[in-house]
Amino acid sequence: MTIRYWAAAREAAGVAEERQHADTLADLLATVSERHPGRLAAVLACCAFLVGDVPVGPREHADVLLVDGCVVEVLPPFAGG
Amino acid sequence: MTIRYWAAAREAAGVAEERQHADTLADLLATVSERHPGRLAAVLACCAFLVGDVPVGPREHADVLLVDGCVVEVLPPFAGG
Amino acid sequence: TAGQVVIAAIRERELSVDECLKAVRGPAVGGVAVFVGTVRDHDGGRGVAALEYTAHPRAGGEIVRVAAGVAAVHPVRAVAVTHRVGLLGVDDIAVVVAVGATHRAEAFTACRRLIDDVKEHVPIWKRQVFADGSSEWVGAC
Amino acid sequence: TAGQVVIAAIRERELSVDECLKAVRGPAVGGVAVFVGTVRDHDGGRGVAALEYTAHPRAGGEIVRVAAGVAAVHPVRAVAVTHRVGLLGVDDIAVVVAVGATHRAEAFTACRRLIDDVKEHVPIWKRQVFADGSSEWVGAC
Repeated sequence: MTIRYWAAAREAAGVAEERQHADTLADLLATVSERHPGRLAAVLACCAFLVGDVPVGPREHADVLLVDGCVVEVLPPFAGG
Repeated sequence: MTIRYWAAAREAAGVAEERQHADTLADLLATVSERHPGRLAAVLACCAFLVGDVPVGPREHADVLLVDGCVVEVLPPFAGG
Repeated sequence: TAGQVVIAAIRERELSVDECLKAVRGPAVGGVAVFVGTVRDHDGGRGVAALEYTAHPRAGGEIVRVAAGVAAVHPVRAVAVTHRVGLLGVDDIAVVVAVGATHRAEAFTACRRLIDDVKEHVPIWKRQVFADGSSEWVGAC
Repeated sequence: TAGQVVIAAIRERELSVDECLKAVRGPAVGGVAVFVGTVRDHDGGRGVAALEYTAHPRAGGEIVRVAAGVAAVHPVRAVAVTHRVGLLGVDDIAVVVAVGATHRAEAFTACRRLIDDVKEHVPIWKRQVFADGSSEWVGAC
């Protein structure tokens, strides 16, 4: 599936998006954290996530199953206004 | 002294101002209330007063002594905005 | 540093929201709260055609005193308030209050306080002209 | 009747306070509360030169949803909110919120709620560019 980073997450990852297979959201985040050492892991810790344009909300990341071809979006805390 | 009416007090008195001798504010108000029967007494009951441009505030009207030539102003509750 | 009273005035002519907004904006200001009071076409179920505002000669001094009072006790940068007198039609602007501050919380709090204080302390009255031609002084008990 | 969302939009171009004010005024409106968020020249003691706002594609839908939510639960006549994206300089306007209601209390309460909800629920981020050329995403923990 595709993981798309926004704002501070994009800056920490160094890329706007990348393809990466994983069974659950937790696995995905662990994998990309290793691939992009540095701030990404810390930033991911305070991000919200969309899977297939649906907010993950309070669900445990390990329980969020990912299907091939879906898009995962990484949204840092909002800072509008 | 001169008594000057504003807004609803002016409407109730039927005049903008008038001359009337009185020793205290209480006497003055009683006298003009008689002279202008109708709503004036009721309106005066909820007005604030200035004597010589100084707010009477909470002082008892009977204790507010009036000197000749001073100006007493009758201010209904404010309604700006 | 206390907030600055940039404008505090009673006006015969039409009021401008933009004037008050420009007066309180600035590089150090992050948020401006504005209140615009306008003439409604109804009150207490009756149709209103116009409002006539009258001010006591002391009103000019009082509005400055009230604005300075708010600017002194609230952590804001600048305040501006203009109040209209004369005969106003429906939807005309009767009062504009604007407060600029670093953050929105202080701007809102001071803005609400200022319009409340103006209504409470500034000697202005309004005569309501109803659609049926009758009229009455508002709040005259 | 619930309040009407007259404007709820994310904008690339410069925002207009007058646009939002006009959108919520009306004969039945007695008070309009407006909030204008602008770019400050400092934050946390550091000089700020610019702010760059970025919005997620969902932001357009979210800002409408948030505005409708406020209009539905507050006794107001009309709401308008516009949020700017792109690179803004000091004193530029980043957000305008305006609420028209019969009385000022409801206008203020709904206006504060709307700006708070926009900041909390609309997926927008801002990168702060400091005077020394460095920059950082605000609130990125």
